[in-house]
Amino acid sequence: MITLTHYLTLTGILFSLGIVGVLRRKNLLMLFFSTEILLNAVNIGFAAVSKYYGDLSGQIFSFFIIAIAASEVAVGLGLLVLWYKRSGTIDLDSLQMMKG
Amino acid sequence: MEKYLYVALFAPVVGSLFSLLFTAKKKNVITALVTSALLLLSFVSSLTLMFAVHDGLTLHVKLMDWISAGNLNIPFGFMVDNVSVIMMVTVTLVSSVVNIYSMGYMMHDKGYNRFFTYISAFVFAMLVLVMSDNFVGLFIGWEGVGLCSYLLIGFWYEKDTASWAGNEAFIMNRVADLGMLMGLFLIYWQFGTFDYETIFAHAGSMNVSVVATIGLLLFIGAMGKSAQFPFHTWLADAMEGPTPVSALIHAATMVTAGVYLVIRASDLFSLIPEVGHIIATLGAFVAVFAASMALVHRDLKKIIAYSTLSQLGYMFVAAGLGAYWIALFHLMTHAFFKSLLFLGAGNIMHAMDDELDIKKMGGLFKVMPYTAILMAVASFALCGVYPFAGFFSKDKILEAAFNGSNFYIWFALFIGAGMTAFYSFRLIMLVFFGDKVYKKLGFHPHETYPFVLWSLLPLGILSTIAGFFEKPFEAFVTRVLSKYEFSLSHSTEVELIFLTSAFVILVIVATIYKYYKGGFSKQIETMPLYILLKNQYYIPKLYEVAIFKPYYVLSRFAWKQIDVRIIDFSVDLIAKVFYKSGQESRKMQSGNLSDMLRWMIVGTVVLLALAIFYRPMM
Amino acid sequence: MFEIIAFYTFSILVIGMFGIVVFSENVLYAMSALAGGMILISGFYFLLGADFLGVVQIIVYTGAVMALYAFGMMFFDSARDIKENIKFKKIIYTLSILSAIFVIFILMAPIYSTRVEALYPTIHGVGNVQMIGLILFTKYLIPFEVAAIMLLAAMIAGIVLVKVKIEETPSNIEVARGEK
Amino acid sequence: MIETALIIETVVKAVVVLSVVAAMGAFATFIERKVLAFMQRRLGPMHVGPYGLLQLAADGIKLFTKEDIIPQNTIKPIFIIAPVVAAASAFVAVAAVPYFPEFTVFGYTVHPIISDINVGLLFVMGAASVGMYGPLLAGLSSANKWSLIGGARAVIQLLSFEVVSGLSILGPVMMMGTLSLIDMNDYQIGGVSHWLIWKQPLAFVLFAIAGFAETNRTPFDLIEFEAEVVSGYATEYSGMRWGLFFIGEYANMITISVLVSIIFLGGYNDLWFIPGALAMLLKVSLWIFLFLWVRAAWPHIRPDQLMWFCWKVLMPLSLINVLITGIVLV
Repeated sequence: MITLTHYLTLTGILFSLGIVGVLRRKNLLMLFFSTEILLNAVNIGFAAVSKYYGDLSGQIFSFFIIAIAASEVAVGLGLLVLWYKRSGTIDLDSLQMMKG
Repeated sequence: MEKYLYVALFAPVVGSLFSLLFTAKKKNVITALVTSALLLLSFVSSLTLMFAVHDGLTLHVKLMDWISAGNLNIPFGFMVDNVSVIMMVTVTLVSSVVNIYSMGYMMHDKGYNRFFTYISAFVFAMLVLVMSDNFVGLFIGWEGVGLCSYLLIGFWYEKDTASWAGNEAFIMNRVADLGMLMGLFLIYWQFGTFDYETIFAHAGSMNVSVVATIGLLLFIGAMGKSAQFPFHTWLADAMEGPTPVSALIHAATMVTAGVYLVIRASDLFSLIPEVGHIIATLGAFVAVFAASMALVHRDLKKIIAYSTLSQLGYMFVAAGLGAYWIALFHLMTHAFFKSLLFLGAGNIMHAMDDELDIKKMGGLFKVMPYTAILMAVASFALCGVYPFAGFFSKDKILEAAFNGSNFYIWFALFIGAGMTAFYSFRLIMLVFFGDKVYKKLGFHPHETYPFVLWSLLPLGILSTIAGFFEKPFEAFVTRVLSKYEFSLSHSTEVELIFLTSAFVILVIVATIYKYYKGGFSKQIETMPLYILLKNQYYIPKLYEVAIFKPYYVLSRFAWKQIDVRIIDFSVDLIAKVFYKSGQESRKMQSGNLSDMLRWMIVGTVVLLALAIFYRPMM
Repeated sequence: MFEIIAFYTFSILVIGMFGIVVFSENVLYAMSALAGGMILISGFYFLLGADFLGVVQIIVYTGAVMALYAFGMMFFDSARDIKENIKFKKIIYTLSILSAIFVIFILMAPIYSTRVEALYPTIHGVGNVQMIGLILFTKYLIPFEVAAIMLLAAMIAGIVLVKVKIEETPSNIEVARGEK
Repeated sequence: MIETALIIETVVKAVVVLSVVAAMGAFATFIERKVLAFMQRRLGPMHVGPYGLLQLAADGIKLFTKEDIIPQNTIKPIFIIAPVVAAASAFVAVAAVPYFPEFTVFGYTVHPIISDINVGLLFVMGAASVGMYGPLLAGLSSANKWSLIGGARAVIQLLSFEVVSGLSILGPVMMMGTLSLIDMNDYQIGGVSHWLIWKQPLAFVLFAIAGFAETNRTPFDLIEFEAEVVSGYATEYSGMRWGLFFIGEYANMITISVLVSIIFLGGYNDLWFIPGALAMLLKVSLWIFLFLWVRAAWPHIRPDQLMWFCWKVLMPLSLINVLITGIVLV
């Protein structure tokens, strides 16, 4: 029988995979990908909790997260294209203008 | 009638605030005109109040609750009674005259507008001091006049001596104020209030030793403000300020605040005649002590300053012996003739390009006769020659001393009167008569502006005739103050008056004769007594050696050892820790998104760990 | 039985896919794997009875989000292998594993709590879509509207950002590349 | 046991549907050539078999036996996967589509749908949207400019018209209150007058146009327009891989036809005297003929015209449609 623990463990694993990506990646596009992984991991968690507690709020939250992901892509990709037009690269190390 | 009180009190502060707006601007006559007009308005209001008080009115005004904390409740209250109205009239009159005089005297000064700001502020503070119906209000005014005095002494702050003198006056007053503050605390502790009426009503039922302590402590404050020994050194140095300031503050008004305090608290002091005796003794001592220093001094203004000191001593004698109305009377007449004397000295300084050495003058009568006449009048009044004002007030003090069988005090005052006569006419003779020394030195003296002279006229008249108001004055103020009963027989009184007057006139004549003949020889300046007097009994030296030097060493030690080594070091250490840690942690801010994310995750991990492992104490 | 098999299959596949996304040198691999992972995640939703969520997952994530990324990739010409300068690998992995352990620990916490009560319980016999519609348009109406506005704003922002014309002066590029 | 039966039934249905759709897709290519030929006053394929009927088999054999070329510099795994994705997504889409009414075989009731999920319509659209990954991945992995441009065009076109088709279908969905295709079919059970086309004519037109675009049919066939981008994303493909793209495209065409029939044209309900199954076949055939007819009759449009048409004409219209539907319903 698959319990909530299974799903939450899966969520945790996926989330940490996302974190690895976020930390490891230097390509901005890949960074976005990793962010999507994080969001999806959380989504699974929400859906699972929703199922096992018989409460639909979890699914609603997932919808909102999906909406946020969509907005993030629209704006993020726009910025990325802009940056690429300016600098000709999407390497993260090119973004160092805020050096302390 | 209340509105007159408000006008009298707040007209100066309005003038002060008005001219404050111009302090950073160029010289503007309008400030002087406005402040003069407002001071005159204040004077007129005070006069109106005086007539009202004469008709039996006593005003009590509570402006607002000022301090309310726990049991402590201090209203912002004012009182106009027979004593304070006399002070109000005196203060506003003299200050009006001085203000108008200053329009001429300060004509070419850079700080023209600033000067009038200070003067009006001083008048306001003085009025608060005089009119307050409780000790805290008095103390506020007390400190206010102290502040204005400091500002005005150091008016020419570019000069080292002026700023030094300002600081000296301020610090000396602070030292004495400590005594006063302690007195106030004691009052509150014992009486639970600061209100005059309550305190005086209950003073009789208090332990005498407590009242004596309070009286002594208050007197210490009075000593500081009135420059009594040993706090006297600041007054002579205060002459660094502009001359009108010396006339107003350091002769006529502020320095008499100490006397006023004793008079105001007369109900308290009359319970403790022993303390009064101490006051009188000290006053007699200062009267002679200061006069002796005036004998040999060559500085025009300092002579008058020492004269002021000695006259303050007279007032304290009267106040200490319980003759409060006489003290107040002398205070008032003294205010008239001493400010006149100072303002005349100001004219001379003006004419002599700020030269103060009287040995360098001489024969000025020809150039500035009106000033000479006014100063002669003032000198006669000071010496107590009939029919001038001083005769009535000063001789009354001598009588009072004799009356209390305090013959040594009387004798001291008697000698002091002789000295007064000598130094006054030494000054007159050296300045206005004799050889025209100034010509050799290349001065071109001239009489001052007519309106300035006209402004001095009221003071001259009052110096002459004020004495004739003795009886009405006594009747007026003794409604509030206790009466002083003379137990001398009429013949003794007449004999005393005759003796004193004769002595004074003799001295005057002798002085005039001596100086007419060419004065003393140079030899006298090598006499030990002369040198002792010239050096003011070495008291400033003593202060320097006994107080300044050790304090300087102590301060230096505190600076070098405690401040730099310990406090600065610890403060620097804190700063350095932050600086270094900032320098180190700056590397975190590489501006690289990866690094930022890494730190973010570190933070997340820490927070998660906290959420898991931290259990708040239940 | 069926559920267990499906769960483990999907889990392994999704973890594998996302692993490719995270560790692959090739952006195209990563993108394809991510798209595949998204579709597979919708499988979890179907398993959990959240049909609507599953379909939305496919349409929005796979159909729109990933397509946009792919389109962006065409812009950047980054289909080829990219060199990434990765430092402090140990720190990265330590941090990730630590956070994973902690997150799992925290996520497991509700299991021990019996106090949780459903605010919007599922009603038997009513379809998933209807239920979601019911809740979305009653309790969550305002968040829903806000999300709609947010999406609109994001869309406009995206269009405006991409349309911005940049004067490509050499200094501009140098600054951007951090050469100055 | 029921579970096992269900699995067996599902597998059988899947195999049947897969093979039938694949066969229909293949057959559609033959039909297309023939119809186009007749419209252009030609004969079309005539040599292989009677009326060239076996041309279909010949093409199949040719595609299967052709050399499988994978050019250099391609990203191999993606290059290989891309056509599979294209075909698979097209076939997955049909999983939630019903074709015929229920019928009984040997006392066992068969539902002619592989999986009756209650969000069937959305599922079909989702699967169709996944279909864009075929061209996309092909274009990205081919290491060829024409491929890349073709892929980009595919993505843009599919993304844009998905919006239109989704919005246009919203009106009918609001009226019927369901996302299940079976329920939609049942909604129109009362005959021709109950067809949704009469209630949602604008939605019908919009969905049809969007359908043309999503299947890359003329006049929106910019993706593979030879004069501009050679063969688009399929430039580097040959043999069976190319064939998979081809089959996927035709399977999509069939799916769209079925969808239009079910949503707007009364579905598999009995039509006058014609039984439901046959009626459905007729409708789908009609639609496929329409696809071909348009291809023969219309020139194709420029890419900018396409986008303009999509975002400035179709999308506002579909929004207005939704709005009007909402007002009418309320």
